[in-house]
Amino acid sequence: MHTALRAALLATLAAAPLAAVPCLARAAELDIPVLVPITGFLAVEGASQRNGAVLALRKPPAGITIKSSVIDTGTSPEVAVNALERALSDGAVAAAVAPMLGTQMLALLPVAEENKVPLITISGTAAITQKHNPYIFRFFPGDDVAKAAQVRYAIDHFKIAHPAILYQTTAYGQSGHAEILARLKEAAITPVYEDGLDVAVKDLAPSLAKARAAGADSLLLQLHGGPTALLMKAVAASGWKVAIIAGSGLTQPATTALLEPGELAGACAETSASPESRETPAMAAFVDAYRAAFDATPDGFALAQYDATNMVLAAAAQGARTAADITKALATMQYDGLAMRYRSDGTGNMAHSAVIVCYDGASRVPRVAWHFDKTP
Amino acid sequence: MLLEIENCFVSYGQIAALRGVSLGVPAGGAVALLGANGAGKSTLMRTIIGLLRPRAGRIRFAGTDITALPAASRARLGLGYCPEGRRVFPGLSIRDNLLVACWAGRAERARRLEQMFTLFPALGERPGANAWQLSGGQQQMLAIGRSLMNAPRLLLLDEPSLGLSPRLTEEVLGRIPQIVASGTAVLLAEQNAARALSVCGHGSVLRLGELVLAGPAAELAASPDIRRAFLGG
Amino acid sequence: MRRPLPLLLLAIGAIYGAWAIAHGSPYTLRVLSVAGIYALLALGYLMIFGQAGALALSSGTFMGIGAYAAGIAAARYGIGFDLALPLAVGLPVLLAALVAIPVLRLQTHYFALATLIISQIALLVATEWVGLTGGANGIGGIGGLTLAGFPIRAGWQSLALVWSAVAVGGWLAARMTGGLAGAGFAVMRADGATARAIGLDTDALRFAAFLASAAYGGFAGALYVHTIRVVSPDVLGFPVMVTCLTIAVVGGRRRVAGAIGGAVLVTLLPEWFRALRDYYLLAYGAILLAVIVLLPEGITEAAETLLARLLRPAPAPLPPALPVPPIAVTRGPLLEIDALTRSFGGLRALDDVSLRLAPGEVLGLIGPNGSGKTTLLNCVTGLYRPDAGRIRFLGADITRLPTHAIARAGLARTFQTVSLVAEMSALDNVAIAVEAASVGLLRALGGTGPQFTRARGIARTLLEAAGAAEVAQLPAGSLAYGIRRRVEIARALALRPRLLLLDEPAAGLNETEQADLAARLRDLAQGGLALLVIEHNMPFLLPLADRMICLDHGRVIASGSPAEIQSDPLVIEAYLGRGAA
Amino acid sequence: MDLGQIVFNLLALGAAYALVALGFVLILNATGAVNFAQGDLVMAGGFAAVSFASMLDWPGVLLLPLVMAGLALVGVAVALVAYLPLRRRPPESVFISTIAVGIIAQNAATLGFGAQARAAPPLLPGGDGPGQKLAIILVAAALIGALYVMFMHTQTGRRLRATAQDRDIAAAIGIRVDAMVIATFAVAASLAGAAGLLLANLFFVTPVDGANYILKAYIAVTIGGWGSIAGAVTGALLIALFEVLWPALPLLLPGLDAISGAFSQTMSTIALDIVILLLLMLRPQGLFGQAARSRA
Repeated sequence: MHTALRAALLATLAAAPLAAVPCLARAAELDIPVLVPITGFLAVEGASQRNGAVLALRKPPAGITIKSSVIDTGTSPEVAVNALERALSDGAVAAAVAPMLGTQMLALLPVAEENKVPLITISGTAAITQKHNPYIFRFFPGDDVAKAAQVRYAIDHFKIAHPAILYQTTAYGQSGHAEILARLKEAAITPVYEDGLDVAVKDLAPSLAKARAAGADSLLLQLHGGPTALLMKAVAASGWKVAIIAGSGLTQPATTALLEPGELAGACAETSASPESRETPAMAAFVDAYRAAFDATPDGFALAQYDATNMVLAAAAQGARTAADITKALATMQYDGLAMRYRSDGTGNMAHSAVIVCYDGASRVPRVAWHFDKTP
Repeated sequence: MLLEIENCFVSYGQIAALRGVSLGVPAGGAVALLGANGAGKSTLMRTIIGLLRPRAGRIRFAGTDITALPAASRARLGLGYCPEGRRVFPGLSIRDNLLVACWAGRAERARRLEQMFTLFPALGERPGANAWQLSGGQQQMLAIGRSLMNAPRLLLLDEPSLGLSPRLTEEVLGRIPQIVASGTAVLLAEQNAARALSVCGHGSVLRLGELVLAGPAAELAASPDIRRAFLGG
Repeated sequence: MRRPLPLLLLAIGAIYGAWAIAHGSPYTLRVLSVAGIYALLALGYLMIFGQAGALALSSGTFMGIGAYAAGIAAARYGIGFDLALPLAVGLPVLLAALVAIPVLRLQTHYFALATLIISQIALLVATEWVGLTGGANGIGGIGGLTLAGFPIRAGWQSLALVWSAVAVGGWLAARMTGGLAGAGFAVMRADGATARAIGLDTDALRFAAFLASAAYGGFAGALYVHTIRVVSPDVLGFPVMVTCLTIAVVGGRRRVAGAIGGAVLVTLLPEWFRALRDYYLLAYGAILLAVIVLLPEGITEAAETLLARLLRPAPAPLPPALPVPPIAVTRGPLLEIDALTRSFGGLRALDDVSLRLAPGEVLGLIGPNGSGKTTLLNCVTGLYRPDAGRIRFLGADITRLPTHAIARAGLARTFQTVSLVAEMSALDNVAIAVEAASVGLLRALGGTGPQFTRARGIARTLLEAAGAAEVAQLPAGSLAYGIRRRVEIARALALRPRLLLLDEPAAGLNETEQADLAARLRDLAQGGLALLVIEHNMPFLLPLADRMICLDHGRVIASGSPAEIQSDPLVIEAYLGRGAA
Repeated sequence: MDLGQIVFNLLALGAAYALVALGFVLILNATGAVNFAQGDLVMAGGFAAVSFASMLDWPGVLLLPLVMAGLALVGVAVALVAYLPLRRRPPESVFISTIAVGIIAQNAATLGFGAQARAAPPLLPGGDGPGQKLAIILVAAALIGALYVMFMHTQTGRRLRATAQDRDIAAAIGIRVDAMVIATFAVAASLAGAAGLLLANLFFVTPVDGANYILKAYIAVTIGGWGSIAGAVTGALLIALFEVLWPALPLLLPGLDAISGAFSQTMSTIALDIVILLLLMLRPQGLFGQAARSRA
């Protein structure tokens, strides 16, 4: 059957490798590729990252044109490395927006170092700034900041003494879990119950009931958005009145959209910033621009990546043109973004503040309850 | 003629299996199809039911040209096929193996089921048993019963005695006169030439894909050519 | 050369590789390196899936374990790629060996599920054992490739190292899937019972293929971790296994060229569509679907068919005929069966059956369908284990011996339905039985060319003796039924048996062929070979048999000379029917 | 949390899994091929429910027939594109063609709906609660029961089973084989659609959910006995048992508190894995599989 068609297909397949990868370099502009997960289980966060970066790149400073393309990194380190190499092959990259998945960042670090290209990311994973790599710049509060805010607020405000911890068995969950445990230990608090949940776990009632039976007075969550919503629903259904202090997964509009306002009542969560709370006029303007551009509500990830990208553009406005210039600028500059003031601590951590937001039960939009600044 | 095959050519890839075979089966008659293994008997059977397509030639059944019809349509026109090697549906019960082959209404289905249990009492003993649990002889009867369930005008029986003990062979072939008497024409492909000719009115002999001899059963049984080739005489 | 495709692919690959090194960007070089790593993984998968025919879902896991072994060695102990290789290859092999004991006997999808579950456990361990593996984050900061202490830089150096490994791995795989071992695999895939009955140790073959797949996976994992420079549970995930399976099926599941070509294609395909932005994976899915629908047997096999049609290669010449080594003649009882019993569920298929067979004797075994005749044959040849009773052959107890050992001891059989490998030539179908004891992956590594040639020479003689010399080079599947019977008997004789078990040898033969077969069997018996013949065809069996036994409901109901059996009322009642009396 | 509640949750989850596994086993029986896109069809069912709900303000129980009909069409398309062209090829070819279909479905869903989780409307108006789970159990049980009756006791069911066992002979007794196969894909996909709606209400739906469901279906069908319908349902319930009951055991048996680590979510997965391996050792043909399908 189809002999001719098969022959044609075979010929195409044989010839196709030769047609791959044409590369034409153009130099008179700033090349800032956006490498984020648009497919896979981190696609929601990746889309926020992309939108934040794209929004910033649309308004470059005067005299500078931007060349940028969005490349999907999926969720595997291999694809992320390919994506960065591909971007590097296409021209002189000034800086790259890099995925928030910690494992991918670990894989990108050596490539960035070999090619001397700065990576700007919002990955919270602690390990990425502990490698003494001068090309990594993290614009989201690391777990040491965010989890400190979460635990501190839980202790000060909710007076927790017997917390239960539910975390995801992913990079995000495990990294945050370790940090939560460390912060609790500092306060001499021992969790009464802990369980690590796979993202595919469906029925959360048993874990919840065990936490309750263990005498927990609060739930500290380190779950992705969907599972956070699932857990909130399960808590509401069980009728258990328990203090919930969640991770940033709860603050994503995609998460709260899954819940009735009543199911959110009283819960609090940490994040870098809560744009939809419109704390400042500038932030409100950002939310409106974002909505107009993407027909979606921005979350803390989008804002952080927006700030990060704008900081690179600010460096360019001050004359930085090459990757080396920008790396140097990012390492030394101080930048006032919408969410906070960013400045490197010497290892690439740029964000040193976090906020706690809380839900009043009437609206899906939280109010900012507390600003936390890590004192060096 | 109920079935008329005209000058049929069938091949598997480069190998010709049937070379210009013409054959007829009269309504209500029984024809024995004889020949060595590889002579093309099964190929002819499969071509008649429509599992193989002839490269050239025509097949007419009850006045209709069925050469281009798919197997399913031929079966519904009144062709019953009992394949070589039985091929009952192993995971279906005896009852379901029979019922599935019937296209009549519910009441008629039930009636024919009873008919089959009368024709083959062994099948009626455990109608709920799965077909794979049956012995070879029982499976052969089930396969014949299945091919009769749609009350075919012509029954194609391909090597029903293969692998059966002498006693079971006798039982199975012994049913054929009954089937013919009930008005169903039969085309019987069979190794056991003497026995086949004893239950059929006519016989045809295939050799290397060609029809070499045809005539009344009695004449063929007495023919020295046939005796030499098949009857060991 | 008889196989132009590998050469053609090699040429295309060399040109493309040279182009990539000369003009390719680091990105191209890296993607091609990754393709090479997947090629190694797929070469291992070729052994267990393509050759041994077992749907293993653990190859991705073996690669992952190799990656973790090398990654942990590098990150924790500073051991480089080359020094960690023994560990990265050895650990998956060790795991495969341990897992094989309970898992490898499972069939088809049950085997697939078991290997899948083991993969899931490995993934959970890697995720949860944070202290060792770094948990879900994995371990970063792993150095690049090294060789004998020298760093291999990313780019063309890595590409050269990876593809050198692919070349060596491909050559080894070609050895292990060609020659005697390849023919052994083909018999085993076609029908496991037949393979064992001609003396192939299929368990050992499958075990070796499983271990080989683990070794290739581990090696690929070590390369992977030093190329990607991070190891995380991602490498143990199911998507890696799906990629591996896709490579095998798209490339062509039995060909070395298929594993390599498939890996290159499947790795590059999504990259080619990058320009489509958000739609690139959609396009990848659509193209994958188109490829499998248009080239369902894989690209290499489709290309081979196409080339064969264009070039029409001539078949290999027949080897010179060699004499069949003689069989030692023995005296005394050959086969002694005592009180054999075997049940299936509640049904007693064999009930206290005893019989004796002397050298050169022809014993006819008759009985109604389902009376236990084939079950008896299966017990004697070790395909079934009897529940009770004892079988002795040449004075040795063989009751619990595996089938292949029984076959090698000199007990051969044929099957009710002829079971030759359809696509293999008649000659090779017989030759593989001549050298069945030499089939093994380790031996294959050393090369089996001379042995195979010798075996073909002996097989030619056997085919000539069986009256099937003229069809030696034709695929067995294309032969007429009667000829296939002869080839099957020649294959049984290739084991140089003392006893030949025949299951309905005359079924489907015409009178002339039956007479011819009877004459040949009588000659064999006069030469000292004992025969046990199951047959419904009385005119064939009666003159052939020295003695006969009739089974009914698993019990011996009559035994004696053919004349005695014919007039035995029990036999007439149960088997022959009144008409025959 | 008492035993009744646990059993309730278990049955609701198990019933939804059973629908997924059932669709898988139907296609397996009809074609001998593994439909790797079955999990993605569940995901598609979830999104179909989400998009129908955005257009019609109906409760799930009324959307269910719509979703099932819509997915039946998808099933027909899958049969035409990914199965029929390969029907005379080794089954592994269909693995890959359906994997490709899954990739297409997953990325089409991402493009059409975005990556974020969505919730399907509840079966009955009035939100969550035990009534919701009871409704799910009843709907799933009704579908499974109807399917069983259709399969075992109607002419259509007999023809489907006959087609599954021997295509040529089925054709030779008058069955239009390709039509039967297409019908099977339609039924299987509509079951996946029903499961998708139920699961998307209880646990949301995202474009990447398919992989998880196909693994569950594969495990359920294999452990139950390749091709057995009763086995598929049992296997699905076994999986739900370990997902729901195992982690809850310390609540039921307080004595187990001392080893509560053995009842974490991760350990429940490992416990299920070990049980599956042990089952395979003891019954290499699965729970309901038949050891022999032939007789000497």
